Amino acid sequence: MEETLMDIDLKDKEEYIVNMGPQHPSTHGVLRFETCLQGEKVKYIIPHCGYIHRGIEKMCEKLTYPQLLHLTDRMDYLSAHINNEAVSLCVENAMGIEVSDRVKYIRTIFAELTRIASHQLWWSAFGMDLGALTTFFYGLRDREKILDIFEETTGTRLIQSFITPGGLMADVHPNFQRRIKEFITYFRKKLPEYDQLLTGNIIFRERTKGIGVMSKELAIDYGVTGPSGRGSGFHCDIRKIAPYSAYPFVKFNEIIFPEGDTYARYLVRMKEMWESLNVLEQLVDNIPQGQIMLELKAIKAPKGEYYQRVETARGELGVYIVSDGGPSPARMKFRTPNFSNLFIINKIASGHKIADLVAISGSLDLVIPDIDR
Amino acid sequence: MALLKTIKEVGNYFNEIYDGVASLVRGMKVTGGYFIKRGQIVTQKYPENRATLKMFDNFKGELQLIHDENNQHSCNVCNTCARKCPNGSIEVIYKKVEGADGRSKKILDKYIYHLETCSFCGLCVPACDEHALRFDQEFEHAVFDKSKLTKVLNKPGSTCKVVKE
Amino acid sequence: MQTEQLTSLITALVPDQKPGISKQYPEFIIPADKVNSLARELKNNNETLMDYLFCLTAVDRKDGFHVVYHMTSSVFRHTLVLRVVLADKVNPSVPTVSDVWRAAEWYEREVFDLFGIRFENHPNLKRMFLDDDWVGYPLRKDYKDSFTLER
Amino acid sequence: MYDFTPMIDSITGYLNGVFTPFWAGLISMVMLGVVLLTVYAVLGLYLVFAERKICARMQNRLGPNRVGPFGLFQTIADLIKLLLKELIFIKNADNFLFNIAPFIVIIASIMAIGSIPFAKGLQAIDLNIGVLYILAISSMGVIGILIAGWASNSKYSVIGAMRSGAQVISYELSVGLALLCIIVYAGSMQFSEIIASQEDGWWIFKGHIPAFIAFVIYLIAGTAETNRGPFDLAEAESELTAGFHTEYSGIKFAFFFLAEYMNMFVIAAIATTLFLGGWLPFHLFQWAGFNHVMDYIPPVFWFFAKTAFVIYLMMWFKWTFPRLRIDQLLALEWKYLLPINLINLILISFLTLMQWHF
Repeated sequence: MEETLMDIDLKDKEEYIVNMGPQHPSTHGVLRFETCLQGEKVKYIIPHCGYIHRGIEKMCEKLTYPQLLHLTDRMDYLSAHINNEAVSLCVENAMGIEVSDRVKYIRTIFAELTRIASHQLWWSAFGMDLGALTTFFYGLRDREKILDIFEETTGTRLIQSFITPGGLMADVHPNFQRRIKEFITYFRKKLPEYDQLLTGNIIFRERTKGIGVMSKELAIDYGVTGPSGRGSGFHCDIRKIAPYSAYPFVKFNEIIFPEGDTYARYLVRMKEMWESLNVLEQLVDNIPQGQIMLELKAIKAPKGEYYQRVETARGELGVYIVSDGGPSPARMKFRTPNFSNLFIINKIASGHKIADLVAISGSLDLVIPDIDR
Repeated sequence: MALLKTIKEVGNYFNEIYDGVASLVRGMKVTGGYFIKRGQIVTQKYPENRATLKMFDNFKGELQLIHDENNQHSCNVCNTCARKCPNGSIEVIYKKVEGADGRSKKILDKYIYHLETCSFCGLCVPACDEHALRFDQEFEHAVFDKSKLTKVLNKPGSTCKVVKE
Repeated sequence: MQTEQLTSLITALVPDQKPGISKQYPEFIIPADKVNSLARELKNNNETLMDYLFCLTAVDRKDGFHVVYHMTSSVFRHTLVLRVVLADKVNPSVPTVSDVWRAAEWYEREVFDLFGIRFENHPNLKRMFLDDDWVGYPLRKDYKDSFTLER
Repeated sequence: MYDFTPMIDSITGYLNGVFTPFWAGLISMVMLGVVLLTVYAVLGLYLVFAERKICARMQNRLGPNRVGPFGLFQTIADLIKLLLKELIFIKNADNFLFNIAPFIVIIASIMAIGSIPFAKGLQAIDLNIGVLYILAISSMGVIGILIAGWASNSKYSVIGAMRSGAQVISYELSVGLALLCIIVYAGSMQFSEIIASQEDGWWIFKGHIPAFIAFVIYLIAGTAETNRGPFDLAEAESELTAGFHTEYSGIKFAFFFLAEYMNMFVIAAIATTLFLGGWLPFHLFQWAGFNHVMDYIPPVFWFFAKTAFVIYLMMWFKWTFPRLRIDQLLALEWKYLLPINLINLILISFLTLMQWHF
């Protein structure tokens, strides 16, 4: 294809290649950008992944459905709850069971909390990518509140393995609702501070506006989803397209910005935090009573193939289960959002400066274990 | 007209500068505010606050075989926890002894827990019908020797509360 | 577009299609050599506009490798699954669709890496996660690793 | 009241009485060197400590608190650690240049300290072209940075060094022009005379708005010249890992680190001397009582308090703002600072000609 630079043999060319990664502060993990520079300008980028490939899909073939859940936590570790939910929904669909409304509400609350926590961490790291070091501490400070809510109920902070096929591992802690309400009021006060510190800042706006423009067509063609895709005007919110769990019961807006630049992707995430707070507010007081865990004899998906799409904090997560009817899947495929989001980077960052490459890769919000699986 | 345009452009130039400086000052107000305000520090002095540091009740520390005051646990060697474990972190080693009625029965010899492979998924605890397991509050897992992470959970000399027939 | 219309459309394009396995989405099993032309038609047809390929993967089944294409339209929101069965397990190959959807370029690389299915005319078919000198294709059922998972 | 001139004079007088002029000069030079180096090291270390504490407070943290009370000895412990660390020699690097670069950087900043007036008479050398000397010496540091980047045989280092070169050369202009404003007001380049001209009021107050603009521009350009704050493109850890000093380890890295902080001190000290009245106490109009109380506070304290204020401002910038991109950095200089500065200079010349300043 005419635009692909991947097949150029680089060895016999005098190119100024800089390896960003596998250990580099801006790649947030073990990812390598083979970056060809011309002065400060980036000519092209070849992403190399696989440094943290663990073969999760292969491992899943040997584990039962409840067991393999703990592996999904470790893909996109910032959306652990949502990954769990995806697998659980897929298995439940396969078995033809439906969980109680209480479970649905709690799952959605957890998912939205996860989304906020993920966006907070992204905001922190994005600020740091751009050189505003203080954002990192403010973001993590507020994320701590969410992690405390998680820890109180699930016992762990980052990778919870809390949502399982058939329901939840345990009921929520009595303090759960009170703490979430406290968090909502707390975070509503802190979010404008985020805007004052970074969003409005002239240096920040200059650094992000018009940088890394991704058109809607490009986003669809490359399969860029989540906030990155919505920043290009691509309506790809699975919560709206194919509502699951408690999303049919709540009112929320899909955040769309048509500009497609780094600033738009930034704004989508900032607005999504507000929107998630609204969703939480609608749900938290209305958790119905119900069964926490369905009494299932055995968790076995009947023979067949099942696909479940959910919206994680980074985009569309697809879980594809091929079952032979046994307790473990014959083939498990995770269509992870970061995998698709990564490869757009050569397209949108070529021709910009090195500093812009950092900003763009930060705005795509990549989580490397999710790419490699 | 041209003059007007020039004036407008010059005005824009200074407006831009003003906006930029104002946005910078807004940001500095946030950080400066935290610098001045008292009681904003969120970090803790960790080893000093060990005495007051309390984990949440549900906290998943290390796996623990519950022993009561008589040094009795309730593991009946059904091996469910070991089968549920996705990582093979639990090994239940039993020995056969002659019961009072002359029938041989299994009793727990060693309950081995590999902390180094445990992923804290929490499948083992609800799996136990005898409620013999729980997660304790221990969070200081670090050791200098990897072999220390393999733990024997039943205390020496402990006996089983319920004896499987 | 409804399932019936899709069925008739695909039947018109590929007469030897077979209905698929999954009940969740409309699914068609098509011969390998028709994949590229059918994909192009589905993407460019104004009634289907399947512009968003959200999943491309392979499955190792008894009757051969299945290459599964999940696609949807960002305009009409209808979803379609195409399936290609490659009976040749030793040297499986299928035409690429990466010239239709750019996203496929990396999905296909991943499938090549883990299943060893060759995608003809792919611009850059290389190992993606594993080393270039890795022997074998891990996601195949007959893959023997030097160590097995402890269970 | 707190005049150090007699003390210095008596020491030189004593030395001249005991030794021949050659030896007297040599001994006084050695004494000066020892004093300056000690001041340099202590100041540098405690600036690092101050920065860590200040940024910690801004970020809701405690900052260093382990070594000594409030972590006061933390940076000393760090220095000992850096002294004991291995010096890594790099294959295919230009070893001579690689080794000499940190010395160039640190010597430049030590030399700059020499002409800073800490109090009346407490100044190593009071050149009649003091401002020019400082400008010349402080821009020497960039040569060290360029050499370090070039000799490291690392791609990150080269990019960092080139950025630093472009940056310092551009911002030197604004620093010079901003200082020129005050030189025009004061009519002298000698630090002692500039301070003497502020006896009746600091230039930032009596120089009207142009002096304030010059001060702000000087602060921005000065921050840029020290490769700090939002202008730390030469180091830019999210882009270039550590920029020009990526390959340095141990004490050579410590030299770069110390020099950065001391450059910040030098910039702040010059700002203090030229704009904020140097070691002069704070006086308010005709309030004789108040002014008298202020006079009792020693000038060294005044000097360091004002310098600390400017340094605090620079740290505040660094921990609030995102980093600029290289083209924006240059655009800021050439499109905003330089034109404003030039207009400002004309204004000031006019004000001075008309004798409109107080």
